[in-house]
Amino acid sequence: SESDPTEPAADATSSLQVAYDGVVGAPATDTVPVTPDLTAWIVSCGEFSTTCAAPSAGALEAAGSIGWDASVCDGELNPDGWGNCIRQGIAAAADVIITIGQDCGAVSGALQEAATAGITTINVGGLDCEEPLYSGTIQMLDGYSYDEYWEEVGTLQAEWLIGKTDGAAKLLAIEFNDTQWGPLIAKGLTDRLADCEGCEIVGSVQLSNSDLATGALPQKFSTALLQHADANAVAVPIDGWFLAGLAQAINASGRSDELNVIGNFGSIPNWEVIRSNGGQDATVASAAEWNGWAGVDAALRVLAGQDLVPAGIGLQVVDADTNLPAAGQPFVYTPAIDFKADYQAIWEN
Amino acid sequence: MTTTTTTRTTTATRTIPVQRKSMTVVGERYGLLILLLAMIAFFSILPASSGAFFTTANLSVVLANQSVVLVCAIAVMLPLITGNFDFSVGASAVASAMVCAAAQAHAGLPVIVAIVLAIVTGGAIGLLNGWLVARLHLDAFITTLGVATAIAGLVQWYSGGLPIYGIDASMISFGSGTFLGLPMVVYVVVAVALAAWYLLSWTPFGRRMYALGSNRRAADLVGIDSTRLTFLGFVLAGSLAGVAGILLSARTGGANPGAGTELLFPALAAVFLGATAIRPGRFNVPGTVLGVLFVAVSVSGLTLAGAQSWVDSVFNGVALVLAVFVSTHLRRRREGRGR
Amino acid sequence: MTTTTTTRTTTATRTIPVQRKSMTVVGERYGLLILLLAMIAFFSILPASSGAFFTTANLSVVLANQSVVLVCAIAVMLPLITGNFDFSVGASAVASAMVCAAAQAHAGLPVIVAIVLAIVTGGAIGLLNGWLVARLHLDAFITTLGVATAIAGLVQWYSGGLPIYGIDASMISFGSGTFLGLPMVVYVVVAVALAAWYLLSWTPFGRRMYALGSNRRAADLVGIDSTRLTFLGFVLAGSLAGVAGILLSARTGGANPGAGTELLFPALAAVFLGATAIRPGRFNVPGTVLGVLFVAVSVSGLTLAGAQSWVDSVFNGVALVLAVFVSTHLRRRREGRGR
Amino acid sequence: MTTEQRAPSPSEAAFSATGVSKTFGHFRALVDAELTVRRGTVHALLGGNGSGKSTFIKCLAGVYTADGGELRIADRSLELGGLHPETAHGLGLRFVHQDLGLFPQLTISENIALSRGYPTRWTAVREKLLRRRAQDLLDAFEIDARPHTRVADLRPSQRAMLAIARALDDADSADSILLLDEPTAALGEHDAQDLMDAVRRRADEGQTVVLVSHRFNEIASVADDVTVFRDGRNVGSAPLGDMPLGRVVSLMTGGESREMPESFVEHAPGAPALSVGSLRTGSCRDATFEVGAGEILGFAGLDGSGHSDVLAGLFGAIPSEAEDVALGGERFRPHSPAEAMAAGAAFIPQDRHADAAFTNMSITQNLSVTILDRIWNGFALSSGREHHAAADTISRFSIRAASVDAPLGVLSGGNQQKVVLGRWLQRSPRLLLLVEPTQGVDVVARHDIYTSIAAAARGGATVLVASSDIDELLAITHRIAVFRNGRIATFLHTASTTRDEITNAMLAEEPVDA
Ligand SMILES: Nc1ncnc2c1ncn2[C@@H]1O[C@H](COP(=O)(O)OP(=O)(O)OP(=O)(O)O)[C@@H](O)[C@H]1O
Ligand SMILES: Nc1ncnc2c1ncn2[C@@H]1O[C@H](COP(=O)(O)OP(=O)(O)OP(=O)(O)O)[C@@H](O)[C@H]1O
Ligand SMILES: [Mg+2]
Ligand SMILES: [Mg+2]
Repeated sequence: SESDPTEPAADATSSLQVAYDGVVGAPATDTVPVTPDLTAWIVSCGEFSTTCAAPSAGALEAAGSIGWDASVCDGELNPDGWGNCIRQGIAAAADVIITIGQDCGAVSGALQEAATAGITTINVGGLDCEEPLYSGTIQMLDGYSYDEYWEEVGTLQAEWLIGKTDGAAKLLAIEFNDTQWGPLIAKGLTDRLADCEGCEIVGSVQLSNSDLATGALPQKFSTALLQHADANAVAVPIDGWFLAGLAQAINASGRSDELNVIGNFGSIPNWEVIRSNGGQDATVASAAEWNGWAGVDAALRVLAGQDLVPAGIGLQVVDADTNLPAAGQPFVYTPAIDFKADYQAIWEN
Repeated sequence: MTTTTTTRTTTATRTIPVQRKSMTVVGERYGLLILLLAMIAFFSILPASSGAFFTTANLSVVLANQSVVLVCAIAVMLPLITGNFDFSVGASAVASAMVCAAAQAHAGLPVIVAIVLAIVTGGAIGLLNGWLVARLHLDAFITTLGVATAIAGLVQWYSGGLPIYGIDASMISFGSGTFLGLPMVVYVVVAVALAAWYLLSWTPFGRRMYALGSNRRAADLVGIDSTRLTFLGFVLAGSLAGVAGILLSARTGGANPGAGTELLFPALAAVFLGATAIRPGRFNVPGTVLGVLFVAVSVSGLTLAGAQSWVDSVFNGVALVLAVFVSTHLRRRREGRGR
Repeated sequence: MTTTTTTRTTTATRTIPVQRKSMTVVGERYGLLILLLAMIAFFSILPASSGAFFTTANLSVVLANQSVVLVCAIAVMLPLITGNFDFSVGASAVASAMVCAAAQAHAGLPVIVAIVLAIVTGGAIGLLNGWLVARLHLDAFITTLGVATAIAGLVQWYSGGLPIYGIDASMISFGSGTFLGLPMVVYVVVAVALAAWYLLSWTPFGRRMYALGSNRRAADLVGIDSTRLTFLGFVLAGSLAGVAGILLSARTGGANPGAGTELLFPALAAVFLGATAIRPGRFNVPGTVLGVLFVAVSVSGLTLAGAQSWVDSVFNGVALVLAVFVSTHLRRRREGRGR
Repeated sequence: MTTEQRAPSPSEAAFSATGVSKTFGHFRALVDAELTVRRGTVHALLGGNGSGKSTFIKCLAGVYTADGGELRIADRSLELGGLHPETAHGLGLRFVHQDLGLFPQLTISENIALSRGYPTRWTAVREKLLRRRAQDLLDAFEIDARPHTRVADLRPSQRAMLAIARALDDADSADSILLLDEPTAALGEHDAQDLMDAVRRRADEGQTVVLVSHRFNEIASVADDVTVFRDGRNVGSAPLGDMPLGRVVSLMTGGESREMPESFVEHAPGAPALSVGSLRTGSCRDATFEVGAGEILGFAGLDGSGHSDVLAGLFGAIPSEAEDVALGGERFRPHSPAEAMAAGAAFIPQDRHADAAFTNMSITQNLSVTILDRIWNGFALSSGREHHAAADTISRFSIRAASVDAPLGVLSGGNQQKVVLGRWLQRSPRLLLLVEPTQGVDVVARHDIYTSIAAAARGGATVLVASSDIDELLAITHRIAVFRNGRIATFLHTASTTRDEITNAMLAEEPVDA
């Protein structure tokens, strides 16, 4: 089920449908032999962050399922930590190192050491360097480059906002430039809104990781909401921010009902925020664990000398009425995809 | 005899600090306040921000968002007054928030119980610190750093890195609601600040804490029970961290795992900044409040002015140094620069 | 006269130290070392980690991974000895790394120039701190906190929050290469540590710094130029932060923006932990090295043992407190309870 | 004031402490020390530096927890090990410790309240009442300062008076017991005498006083009984009458007695070496004088008359102006102590604890800090040289300590003073500036110190001594410059002058210009 970048929908209702359908894929179908008894070293970008921890957990599970000896190293949300973890993996004589959510540029030194040590390195959810240092980098979805994939996130956010506002979205834009993909989401979002004549961007506020570190994040956001009283739409790049105070900031503004708020990633705790109308109304969800499984699959193919195949990890918008998983459950697409079973089917040992 | 008395009077004039209520003294004490007002004036005039800045709505935003930091600042101040760092305040606040949220979301306990548990958690951490530092005489800096690290670990263990959501609706609305036009949390903070201010400035207990901090040797010699005061300092700090945790959980509608540095640093900055104002040279509550507001107002103003996020780091940094410079310089002007 | 001689001889005998090398003294000085060795033994035996732990490969990793923190620790130690906090060391290191990387990746300057620029950057920040604290007599804690905040802002501004990469290959290979089985960076760190140790323990300069930290007024009256020493302390700290920045950029193969707290805190912990060992009661280089290794080894061992990340937070926290307890307790055993 | 005119004191004991022991690590500061004091008497506690007097008193105060010992007081008997400061206070014990227990950064009224308790309404401190009480106290003891003055702004003598006043005024009940640890060390003759009179008066009113002092003539003027400590033991108690100075000294030293010579200076001063032209500094408004090489010039004066600021000013420790000052021919106007040292000057400040002691550094390092250049062997600080130099000084001044590497802070007051002196004398300076050089030093050690000062002078050094102890000035100077209101009132030749002449010169009536 390969789908190309979404066509702008005709009207509001179809916009919503486009958002809910999203873009979906499926794990590859061609088999790959399992190289047995390897040690896998999984470098999480930071166990304190769901978006890092969940894929890492997936990778750990996947590696375990094929009898690999795998362990997770906590990169502690800072690139020096990532580098240290990779090197620790080299010292542990790992055969495979899977990095979750780390751009090559931030760890190039360590990656080169891994390369020299002849270790298979797999890049999940990150960007490789111009002259690639990874043995393999996951492509999320067939037909989508790194840029296109993240822009698609923005596009889907836009579709949902347009649908919810009947084509009259007045967006308070959030600039998040601390990652490669932040600006890409923004691009997808603004490009799509540009095609919607009733829509406009009424203001913007820049939020950064340092704001999270200094605790200024909620205040800045509240202030921006205050300043742009006419905004009726907000798109947030990271679901985690809602529980760092954004959700309550929206409640405190007293405009939770007129504001249409959509996030990104679909982290498990956010289901309840959405269900309880706690400030966040929707999110662009994807299966986090899938990233981990895809990482292991990629590793197997590299070891078997095969070409990598797209992981097929799709994106769908979740809100209180549609696609919302049960409390505490990871996101499964509609129609549901049992990627774990699919992978185990094609991993032959 | 007469001569001695005359010499004495001459010395007396020497020993009485010169013209105490002079402009410089005012400047020295209220320099930070003046800077704050100047900044408020600036942002109220600046076209980019003037619209929304000087409104009660914005005031509420500023106050409400600083509530947690302010309570943490007061918490961290108490051990500092007795001469001990407490690096665990941030972590304790996060841990308490976790307990508070988990008690409701996971254990389904009533709000009041959750609140009590949160304060107990903070208090217990305070007891631990106090025991290690006051009774076992371990170095406060490294000890509390160790405790903070351990707590962060436990938080991560319990939460598995996942935020907790789903606390009682009443608490959520308390965190986001207003009363008489001001956010409800602000009333809690004001109460805490007033209590701390009274305790420190008006009771013998507070005076003894300052004395202990200013000279431990002398404190021992005049029979001040320094062990007890140090211990209490930490316990109070822990309990206040618990209160901060409750506010935090109410403000976030749950609890977010983390090491709490995002609370500790602003708090420390505010406390030290505050020590340059009102009662220059000693940690004091009004100064700390000013310190917190000083940073908060600049963030608010700059955001309204649409400044990039790096700007307020630079702005804050420079402002900190400037504030210290003003009060220090004025104090030296008054005392006369003796070597 | 005879009596005087008798008293003299008696005092002479009395002043001959009573069993100085007693077990407790050894334990007090080398308690941390012993704990470290114990931990190494533990992980070498523990089945889960024994395989990879006690290998030169792992040794190299532990040492190399700590190189930056260790240099930062020594940097932060120098002002501390003169009685001043320097919170800007972490931020300076990051800034220097940025300069070093940008000079090569953006400006295309040769490596050596980039290195010089990085050290100059750190040194300049040190000069600024020194000028503010030593000459203008501003409170070191809040001043350096301000400077650190401002620097972090500038880093954010220049980098736009994104890492810089594409530094010269020679530097990358220096960062990851080994020489005689040890990572090259380690040799730099050893050199820095030895230099600092010599300077502090074996030269009048170092002795005067300790004296200054012990009693500033007394230092003035024995002809120690306290302003100059304080100033130099900060400048040295800044320059060392520059060195740390170079190592950092060599290790990461570029530079990552940030506030540098992930460097500052381990460094501070190591310094204060180190002050409980070797020369108990004062900041010292060997102790600091031990402090850094102590934490590093535990992290390495636990990760190899496949422990979840929360475990090593908890383990570290407890280990810190334990280490302080051991040396403090032993010291009090020897000197007797001060009261 | 001699023994006759005293009321015969009742003989039952006000308190008695027995078997008091205190060990600091391996160092035994007190070994079964015991002390029994008769009610309504002044009991002098004497002993060499480091003999355990202060430790003993701190154990009674509950500041140190004694390893063992029993305190029998008012027909109660307590285990000293568990004694709490509150308990001691409750028993009516009042203390002035050797290092006064003042908070320099805090105001006078705070300092008073911190030891005596705050007046409160509900839980709040009654600020006005607090200030008024403080003012009354200051007036009562003729201390010229205001309640809101920071103690740091007081002169050393004023600080001592404040600490004493605090304790005395707190000792309100008739049977309270005062323990004063070297209260007069920082006081001028005048204040010291006032204090002794006050002590005597209280004893006659029935209170009990334990007085530690190294000034024997002071003891002789008030004490009823005398106890001597040596090496942490009580080596003798007797009524004053049976304890002449000679006996005390021999008990202190454990050797046979040795009396103080009339004067320590036999040699004649040489050619003029230091000439000072109208120097103004601190509270000294004008000082003009010439001193010869090898001459020892004494500075006497009331508190605040500036006699000690002259020395600080000359050393460049405090700002000063002067027409011209020359040392050994060339101009001598140091802007910093470093410059002064380079020119061969040495300075011992008045406030040892604040201005001279590196309390957390070892004795060795405290000594070597002035001779680092000598210890430097071109490559490193030679610990061999360092310890050798230290050992010399330690035995030369018989400094008593557990170990040469013990922190200075744990030394007894007098021993700390000896370290500070040794620090400078080992440089064999050509200009010695000494303020209260022997404060808190025992008679034996003082003998040694006077000898070495005289020796330094004989060796050609010019010595200026500012002291509030007139006997000291008489013992070691050639001439004495008496200060009045910041000016030198007169020069007196030591050989030909008397105590009274000096005192009169200090106190002489004179219209004070505003
Ligand atoms: N806290 C301490 N730790 C270690 N040793 C100590 C401590 N306090 C005192 N001492 C030692 O105990 C001995 C007695 O000290 P103490 O102060 O009682 O002597 P002192 O009789 O008061 O002498 P001085 O007349 O000089 O005041 C000294 O040798 C001192 O070094
Ligand atoms: N550098 C200085 N800066 C400010 N005030 C000073 C300085 N030096 C001395 N004083 C003040 O001058 C006053 C007189 O002190 P000074 O030492 O001159 O009196 P003194 O007669 O020498 O004292 P004593 O008789 O006790 O030795 C004191 O109040 C002191 O605080
Ligand atoms: Mg809504
Ligand atoms: Mg004593």
